[in-house]
Amino acid sequence: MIVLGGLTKEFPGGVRALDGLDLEIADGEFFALLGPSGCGKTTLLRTIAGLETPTSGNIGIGGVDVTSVPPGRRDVAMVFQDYALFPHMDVTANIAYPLRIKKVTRARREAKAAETASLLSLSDLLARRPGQLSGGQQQRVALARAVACHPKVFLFDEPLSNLDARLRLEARTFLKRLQRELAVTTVFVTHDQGEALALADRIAVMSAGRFMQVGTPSEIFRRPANTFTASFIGSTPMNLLPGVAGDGALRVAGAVLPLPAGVSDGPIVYGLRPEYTDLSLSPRDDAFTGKVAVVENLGTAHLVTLESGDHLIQAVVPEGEEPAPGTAAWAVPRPGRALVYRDDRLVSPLPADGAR
Amino acid sequence: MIVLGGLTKEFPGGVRALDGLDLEIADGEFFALLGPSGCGKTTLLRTIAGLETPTSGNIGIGGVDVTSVPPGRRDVAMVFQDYALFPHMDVTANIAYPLRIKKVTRARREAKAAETASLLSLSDLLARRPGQLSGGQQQRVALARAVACHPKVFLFDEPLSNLDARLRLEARTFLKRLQRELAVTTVFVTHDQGEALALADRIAVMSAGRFMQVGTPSEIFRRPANTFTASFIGSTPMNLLPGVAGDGALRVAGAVLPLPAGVSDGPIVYGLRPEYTDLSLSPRDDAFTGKVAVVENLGTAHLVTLESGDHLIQAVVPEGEEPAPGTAAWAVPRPGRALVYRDDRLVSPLPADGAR
Amino acid sequence: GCGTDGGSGDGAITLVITANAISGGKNAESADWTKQWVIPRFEAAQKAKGRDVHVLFQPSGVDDEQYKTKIALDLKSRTGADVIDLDGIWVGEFAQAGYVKPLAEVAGPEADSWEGWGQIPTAVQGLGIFDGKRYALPQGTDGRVLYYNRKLFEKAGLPSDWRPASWQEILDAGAALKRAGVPIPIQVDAGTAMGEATTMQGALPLLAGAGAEIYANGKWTGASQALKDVLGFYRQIYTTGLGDPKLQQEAQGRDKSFARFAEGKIGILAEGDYFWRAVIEPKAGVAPMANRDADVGYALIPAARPGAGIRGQDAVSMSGGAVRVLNPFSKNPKPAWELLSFMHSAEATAAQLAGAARITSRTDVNDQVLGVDPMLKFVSDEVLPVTAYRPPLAVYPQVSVALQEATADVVSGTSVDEAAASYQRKLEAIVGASNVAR
Amino acid sequence: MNGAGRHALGVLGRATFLALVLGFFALPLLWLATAPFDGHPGIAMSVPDFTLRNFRALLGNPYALTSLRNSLIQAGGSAALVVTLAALAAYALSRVRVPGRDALLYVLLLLSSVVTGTAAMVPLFELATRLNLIDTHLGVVLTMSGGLLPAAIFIMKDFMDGTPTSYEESARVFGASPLQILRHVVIPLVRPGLATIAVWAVANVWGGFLQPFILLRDPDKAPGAVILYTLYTEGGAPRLDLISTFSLLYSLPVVVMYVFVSRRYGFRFHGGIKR
Amino acid sequence: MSPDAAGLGRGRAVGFVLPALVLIGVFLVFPALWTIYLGLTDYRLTGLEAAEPRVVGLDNYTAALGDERFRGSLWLTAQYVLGSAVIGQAGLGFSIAWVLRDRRGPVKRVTEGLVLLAWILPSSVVAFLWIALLDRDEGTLNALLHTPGLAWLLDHPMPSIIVFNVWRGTAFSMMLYGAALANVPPSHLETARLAGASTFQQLRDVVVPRIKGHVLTNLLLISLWTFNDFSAFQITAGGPEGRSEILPIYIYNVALSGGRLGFGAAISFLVLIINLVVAFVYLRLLRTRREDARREVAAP
Ligand SMILES: Nc1ncnc2c1ncn2[C@@H]1O[C@H](COP(=O)(O)OP(=O)(O)OP(=O)(O)O)[C@@H](O)[C@H]1O
Ligand SMILES: Nc1ncnc2c1ncn2[C@@H]1O[C@H](COP(=O)(O)OP(=O)(O)OP(=O)(O)O)[C@@H](O)[C@H]1O
Ligand SMILES: [Mg+2]
Ligand SMILES: [Mg+2]
Repeated sequence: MIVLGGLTKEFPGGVRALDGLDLEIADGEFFALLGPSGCGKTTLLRTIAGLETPTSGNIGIGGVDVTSVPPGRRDVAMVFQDYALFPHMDVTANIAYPLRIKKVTRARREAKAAETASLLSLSDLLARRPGQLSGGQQQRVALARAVACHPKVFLFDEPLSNLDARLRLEARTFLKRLQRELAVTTVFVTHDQGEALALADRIAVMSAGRFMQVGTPSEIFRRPANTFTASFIGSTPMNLLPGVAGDGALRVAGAVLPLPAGVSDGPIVYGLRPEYTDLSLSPRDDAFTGKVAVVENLGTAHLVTLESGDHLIQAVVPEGEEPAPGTAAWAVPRPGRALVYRDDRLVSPLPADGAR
Repeated sequence: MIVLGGLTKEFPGGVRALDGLDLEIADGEFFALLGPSGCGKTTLLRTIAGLETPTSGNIGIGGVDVTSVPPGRRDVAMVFQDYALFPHMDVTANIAYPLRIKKVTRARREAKAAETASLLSLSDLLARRPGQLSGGQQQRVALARAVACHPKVFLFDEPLSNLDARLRLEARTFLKRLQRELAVTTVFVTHDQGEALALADRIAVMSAGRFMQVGTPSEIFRRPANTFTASFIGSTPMNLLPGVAGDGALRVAGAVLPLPAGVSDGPIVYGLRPEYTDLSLSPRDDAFTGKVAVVENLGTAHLVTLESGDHLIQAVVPEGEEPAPGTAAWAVPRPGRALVYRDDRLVSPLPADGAR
Repeated sequence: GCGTDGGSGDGAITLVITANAISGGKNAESADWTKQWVIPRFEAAQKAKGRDVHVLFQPSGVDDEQYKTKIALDLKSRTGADVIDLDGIWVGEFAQAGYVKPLAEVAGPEADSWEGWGQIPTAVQGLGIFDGKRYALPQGTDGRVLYYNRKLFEKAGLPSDWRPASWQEILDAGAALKRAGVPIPIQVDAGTAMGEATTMQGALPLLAGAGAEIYANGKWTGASQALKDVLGFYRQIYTTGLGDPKLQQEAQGRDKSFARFAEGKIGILAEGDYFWRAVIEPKAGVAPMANRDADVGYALIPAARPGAGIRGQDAVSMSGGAVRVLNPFSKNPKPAWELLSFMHSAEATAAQLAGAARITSRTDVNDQVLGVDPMLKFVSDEVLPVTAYRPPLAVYPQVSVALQEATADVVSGTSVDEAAASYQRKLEAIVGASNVAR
Repeated sequence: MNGAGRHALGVLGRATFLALVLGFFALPLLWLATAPFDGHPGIAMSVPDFTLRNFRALLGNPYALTSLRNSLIQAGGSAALVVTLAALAAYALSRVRVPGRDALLYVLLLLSSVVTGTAAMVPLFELATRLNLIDTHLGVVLTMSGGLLPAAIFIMKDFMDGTPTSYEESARVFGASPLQILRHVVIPLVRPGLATIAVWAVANVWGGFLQPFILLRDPDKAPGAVILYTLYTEGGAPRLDLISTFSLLYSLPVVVMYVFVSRRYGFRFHGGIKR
Repeated sequence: MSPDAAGLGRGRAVGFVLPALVLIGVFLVFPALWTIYLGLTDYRLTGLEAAEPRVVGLDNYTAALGDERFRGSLWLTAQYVLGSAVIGQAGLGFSIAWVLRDRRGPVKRVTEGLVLLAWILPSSVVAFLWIALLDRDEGTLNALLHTPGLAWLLDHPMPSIIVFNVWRGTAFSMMLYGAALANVPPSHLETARLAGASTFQQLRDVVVPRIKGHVLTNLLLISLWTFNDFSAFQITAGGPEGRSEILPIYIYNVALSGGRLGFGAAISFLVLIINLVVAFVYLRLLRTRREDARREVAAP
C-alpha cells in the first residue's frame, strides 16, 4: 500500500539523508524503521508524510503516486516524537482538530473525539490541557488525535521515547493491540531494537540513509544480513570477533572452533549472541577463555563480560550461576548459533527455505 | 560514608518530595535510586549535593555533617541528566573547569584534563566543543569532568537516559567498569530498573518520597517486599492478580493453585513474573487459561499476553514456541517462583537466611 | 486639506478661522469670543445679505513654536484655515516663504480702503507690514515696564513712587532691597531657558536703552559697545547677588519668577502688561495678588543714562502683538476678507475684550476701555510712544537665541568681552559677516 | 565564614537590593497617586486632604474626556495594525528563508528610530497631505504604525523562531492551510508575544505627541498627549490640579490594559539574536 | 527540520510580508529618504529658504562637524547612551532579572509591575513626575534627603536625565534578561556551584556566555532607542545652557526652534550613520566570537 521507488533526499548542506530507497509496505502492516541516530529514519517518515520533498524518486500510497501531493491530502496521520499536542487546546479540541480542518460539525467532531478518547481510556481527561497530563497520557492523546481522523496510514516518530522505562513497556503492548484492532498500515520509527522486535510485523534496519536489511523480526534477529544489523539487534550487544577460516576450523580470539558448512577459507567475522554463549568455569576446548571483568544483573539472568586478550566477550548466564569478577571462565558458543560474516555479508548459516 | 537521617524536603507548594528518609551508603558502593517519575529521586540527589536545603533531617558525608555546608565545599561531583557541559568551552576547558575554580594552575589542570580524558578515551576530542560531540561522547566528557576533581562522592542523575538504546547498553557496561576502577562512592538515579539491576551494588526503590525497599539487586528482584516494587522491577511487568487463600489452595483468576507455605486464609495478591510463567497449548490443571491477545518478540524469546476474563496474564516463551494470536493457551506458574502479598507485604516465600 | 474645500452645499461656502486658543486654555476668551460672538454674528450678517456662509473655528492650545510649525506646514502645502492668527513677528518670514500675501493681493482693493486703518496707529500697523506692504491686521499690542513691589520698597526705604532714570538707579534700588533682606531684589529674564522672554523682557529693552536696535538699516547689531553695556548690566545683577542666576536656568523659571513676585520675594521685575493683566490679576490671574493695585508699582524702563536710549529717548520699551492674516490659498478670498475685517471692527474688538482691559489695535476702542485700568492707560499713553518692535525676519529667532546665550554666559560668570565675542561669532555664522554692524 | 552565614548574608543583600529597587521605582509615582486627590496640589508630595473636586473640574474641560477616547482609537488602531502586520511578516520571515532578511530588518530598525524625529516632520506632513490623511485618525494610525513596525517585527520574529515547528507540521499533515495554521496554532502559541507587542505599541502611541499634533486639526480628534500638553503649557503657570488629575486619568487606561493583558496572556520577551 | 513548517512557500511568504513592507515603505522609508535629501539643502520652514530651498551639498555636514555645539551634544549623547542604556538600564535590568530569576509570588510581581509601570506610562506624565520629584524648592527628593534648595536639574543635569532614563527604560532590559535567564539551564549553574564557583564566577563562566545573544540584542535596541530618545526634553529641554542638550534635543532646537530643517535633517542623517556604526560594532562583536569558535575547532 505504501510504495517507495528510488527515494532520495539530499539536504541543502549536501547531506544525503535518504539514498535511493525502494520498499513496499503491505496493507495493514506494522512496519518499523530502526537505526541509530542520524541514519535518516525521521527524514523518511517526513518524506512519506509529505513534509519533505524528495530530491528524486517517488512515493505511492494506496496505489496513487503522491510524490507531489501536499501533506494534508495524503490521508496520513503522524505522531511526532514530542507529540506536538497543541498546548492551548484541551484534549477534546486536540483530538478533534483534524476533524475541524475537515469541516465536520462541532457536535459530530466532539462525539467522535469522545468516542476515540474512550477507546484509549482518556474519557476522564477530556477537559484538561496537555500541560496537565503525564507523558503517557499525552502519548495516548496524540494517538487518539491520529486515530480520530481515520487515515490510511499512521506514521509514528519514536512515540515511546519520551516515556519512562516502565511506562514504555506498557505503552508498547497497548500500541500493538491498538494497531491490531484498527488494522491501519503503520510506519513506526525507533532506535530501540527491543521496541522494533516487539511491535513490528517487519523491520527495516537503516544506516546512513540506506536499508541494511528488511525482514520480519525473527529473520532479522536470527540471520542479520551484515555485521551492522548483527550488532544493532539484540537486547545485549552481539559479540563480533575477527577470525580466520582455514584448515577446517575457525580461529577466533584464541579459540579454535569447528568450521560451519559453506564457509571457505579466509578472514571472517565471527558473530555470537551473548544469549547463545554458555559460560563454563572449568577449562573447555572450542571455547573462548578470559577473565570476568563485569557482571551485570539482568533480572532472571546475568550478563558477564569476559576480557580475553584485546577482546571483550559477553555471555548471558542464568540466575545463580554468575561468576565473581576476576575469576577465569570459558565462553562456549551454543552449536549452530554462530554467525559468520565475510566482507560484511552473512555466509553462514545459509538461508533456510521459506524466509520471506 | 553517606548517611541520611530523617531527611525531609517539602517544597513551597506543599509537595513533600522527601519524607523522612534514613539511609547509609557504604564507602565505594555503587548505589542506585530507582523509582517512577516524580518520586523524589532527583530531589534526594540534589539534597545530597547541597543544591536543595532539607526541611528537616541531616546529611553526613565521610563522617562530617554537611547539612548546612554549601555545595561547593561538599567535595561531591554531579553529572546531570543533560550533562550540563558548557557549550562555549572546549572539552579540555570543560573537564578542567572544577580545577580552575579551585585555582589550580593552567598547566597543571590541562595536564590533569588530558590524563582524565585519556582514561575515558576522549583524547582525540579535546579541542572540540560539546555541540560537536555525539551523545555518548558528551556523556563521557561529563563523566570526565566529574572524575577530574577527585571527589569523595559521584552523583549521577539519569546520565544514560539521553543516549539511544544501543549506546545506553554500552555506556552502562563502561560506567560499571569505571566505577569499579575508581572505587568512588556513587549514587545513581534512574527510572530504568534494568539499569539499576545491572549497575548497582544496592538499590533503593522509591515512591512518593519514601523508600519502598532497599537491597541488593537480586534481593529486590527475587523478593520484592511489596507490590509496588514487584511491579516496578523486571524487564517485563510482573503479573499481579487478586486472589483468595483458603481451603488449602489459592484461587486466582479462575485457577486453583497450591497454597505456598506460611500463607493463612484470606484475600491475597498473587505475583508471578512472566519469565517464570510457562505456556502450554494443551489444557492443564493449576494454570491460568486464556486467549492469546498479543505476541511480542523479545529476540531470544517472545512475550505472550493472554486475555483471561478481565485479567491480562503475560508469559515469556522461548524462541520458536510462540502461539499465534487468538489461540487458547494455558499459563503455568513455575513452582516456587510465585510471590504472595497480603496488605501489600510479602508473605511468601519467607525470607531465606542470609538476606540482608 | 480641510477648511478651504469651499462650499458645503450649493452656493454655501465654508470659512475656517484658526488661532492658538482653545476653551479651557490660556487664550480661552479668544476662543470663546470666536465661537460665540464672531461666528454667529458674521453668519447672521451674511445671511441678511442673502449669502449662506458657514464659519468654523479650529482651536489649538500648544507652544507658539509648535503652532507656528503647524501653520507653516499647512500653508506650505497650500491648505489651512482662511483666517489665521499669527504672532506679528512671524509675518516677515511667512511673507518671504510665500505663505502669506499682501492683503490687497488676496482680497482686492477693498483691503486697502478698509475703514479700520484710520483707527490703528502707524506704529501698531507696522506689526502687519513687511517690505512696505500690508500683510495682516494687528489685533493689539503691548509694552514692557518695570514692576516693583511697593511693600518691599517701603521696607528698603525706597520711594513708593519709584521713577528710575538710569540703570544705575535700578542697581542702587536693588542694593537697597538686598540690604533689606529681599531674596531676589531684581529679576530681569536671562538665559536660554526663558527663551524669547529673555530677549523681549531683557536683552532688547536694555539694548534699546543703550541706544541700539538689534536690526537697523539692514544690519544686525554685533558686539558693539551697546551690547557690551547690556551684558555688563546683566553681569552686575547676577554676579553681585541682586538676581538669582539659578532661576534663569530652570525650565519653568519664568513661571516661578511670577510666583515669587506674587509671594513678595522679588523686588523689581521687568515684564510686559500681560503680567499685570493675566498673572497677578487679583481674580483670574495664575499668580493672583489680592492687593495688586496698591502693592504693585510700575515704571518706565530707563535708558542707560538719560537720553542714551534709541532716538535719544530717556526711556524705552519693546512691543509685540498678534495679527491675523488671510490664507492666500483660500478658495473664498473675498468672503474671508469680509470675515477678517468683521473680526477687526470696533464692535468685534470691543466684544473680544469682554469687559477686560487690554491694549487693542484700535484707538477708538482703546479710548473707550482703557480708562478703567490705569496701568494699561499708562502703557498706552507713556510706553507705546517710546516702544520699538522686533525685526520680522526669518533669521530673527536664531539671533534671539544668540542673544539669550550671551546673557546666559555672563550670568554664569563669563566675562562680558568673551560673551560678546562669542555672540559676534554666532551672529556672523547666522546672518553672514557682511550683515553685522559692530 | 560558614555556609549558613554566607547564605544569610546573600539573602540580606538581595532583600536590600530589592527594597532599593522598589523605592527607586515607586518614589516618582507617589505624586501621581496623591496629587489628583489633593484640594491644593503642589509639586511637593504630601498626604492629600482628600477630594474629588479636581475630577469634577477636569470634566468641565471640553476636551479632556474626548481626548482619551481619541487616544484609545489611535492607540488601539495602531496596535491592531502593528500586531497583525508584524505577526504576518515575522512569521513569514521566520519560516521562509529570504536572502538578506536580517540586513533588511536592521536597516529598517535604524530608519525607524530616525524618522520618528523632528526632522522627518516635513516629509511626513506632506505625505499625509497628499494622501488626504490630514486631520484623520487613520493618518495618525498609519504614520505611527510605520514607525513601530520594524521593531515589532524584530521582536516578534524572535518569538516565532522560538516556537517548535512540529505543531505546525502536525496541523499541516492534518490538512490545515497556512492561514488556518497561523490562526489555530501559531497565533495562540505566540500570544504572549503578541500581547507584549500590543502593549508596547499602545504605550508608544499613547504617549506620542508630535505626530498627532501636526497631523490633526480638529481638537475633537486630539489625543490625550496633545491635551495634556495644552493643560501644561497653556495654563500659563501649570494648573497642577488639572494636570495631576488628567495625568492619572490619562495613565489609567494603559495601566489597566497592561494588567489585563499580562494577566490574560502573559507579558514577556523571548530570545536574542540567534544565528 | 525544514524551517517552512506550515508549507508557506515563497509566494505566500511574500504575501505575508508585503502589507508590512508597504506600510513601512510609505511611512518610513520614503520620509527617511526625503529627510536625507532635505539634509542636502538649506531648507527652512519659513523665510526665503522655504520658498526656494537650495541644494547646498555637504555644507550642512561640514557646518555640523565644525559646530562646537554639535560636538558637545554628541559627547553628551555618548554619555547618555553609555550611562543610561548600556550601564544603567542593562545593568539594573540584568540585576533585577537575576535576583528575581527563581522567585515567585508577590515580591516578584510587585517589583516587575512597578518597573514596567515606569515604562508604559506616557512620557509626558512621567516627565512631570520627575520634575515634581527633582524640583529645587518643593521636590520630594530634597524633602527626603533633607537637602532643601538643591537644584538637581540645574547642577547635575546629565546625571539627572541619565537616572531618569534608567528609571524609564529598565523594564525592557529586565524582561529581556528575564527571558534570557530562563534559557540558562539550571544544571549549568549548579554544575558551577558544585565546583565551588562564586556568584561572580557563575555569571562569568555560565550565564554571560549563554546569553550573549540576548545581551547584544538588548544593547543594540536600547542603545538605538536611547540615542533617539526625546523624553529628556520634557525635563530639562536641553538646559541649563545646553548642558543636557543631547542630539535629539539639539535637532529639535535647531530644526524647530531655529527653523533650520535642512540642517536638522542633515544631523538626523549623521545620527543614522552613527547608529549604523553602533549596530555594526555590536553585530561585529557577535560575529567575532563565533569565528573564534570556528577557528578553534578547525585547529587540529
Ligand atoms: N533540515 C535539515 N537540513 C540539513 N540536514 C538535515 C536536516 N534534517 C536532517 N538532516 C540530516 O539528515 C540526516 C538524517 O536525519 P534524521 O533526522 O532523519 O535522522 P534520524 O534517523 O531521525 O535520527 P534521530 O534518531 O536522531 O532522530 C542527519 O545527518 C541530519 O543531520
Ligand atoms: N522546585 C520545586 N518546587 C516544587 N515542587 C517540586 C520542585 N522540584 C520538584 N518538585 C516536586 O517534587 C516531587 C519530586 O520531584 P523529583 O524531581 O525529585 O522527581 P524525580 O523522581 O526526579 O522524577 P523524574 O524521574 O521525573 O525526574 C515531584 O512531585 C515534583 O513535582
Ligand atoms: Mg528522528
Ligand atoms: Mg529527576
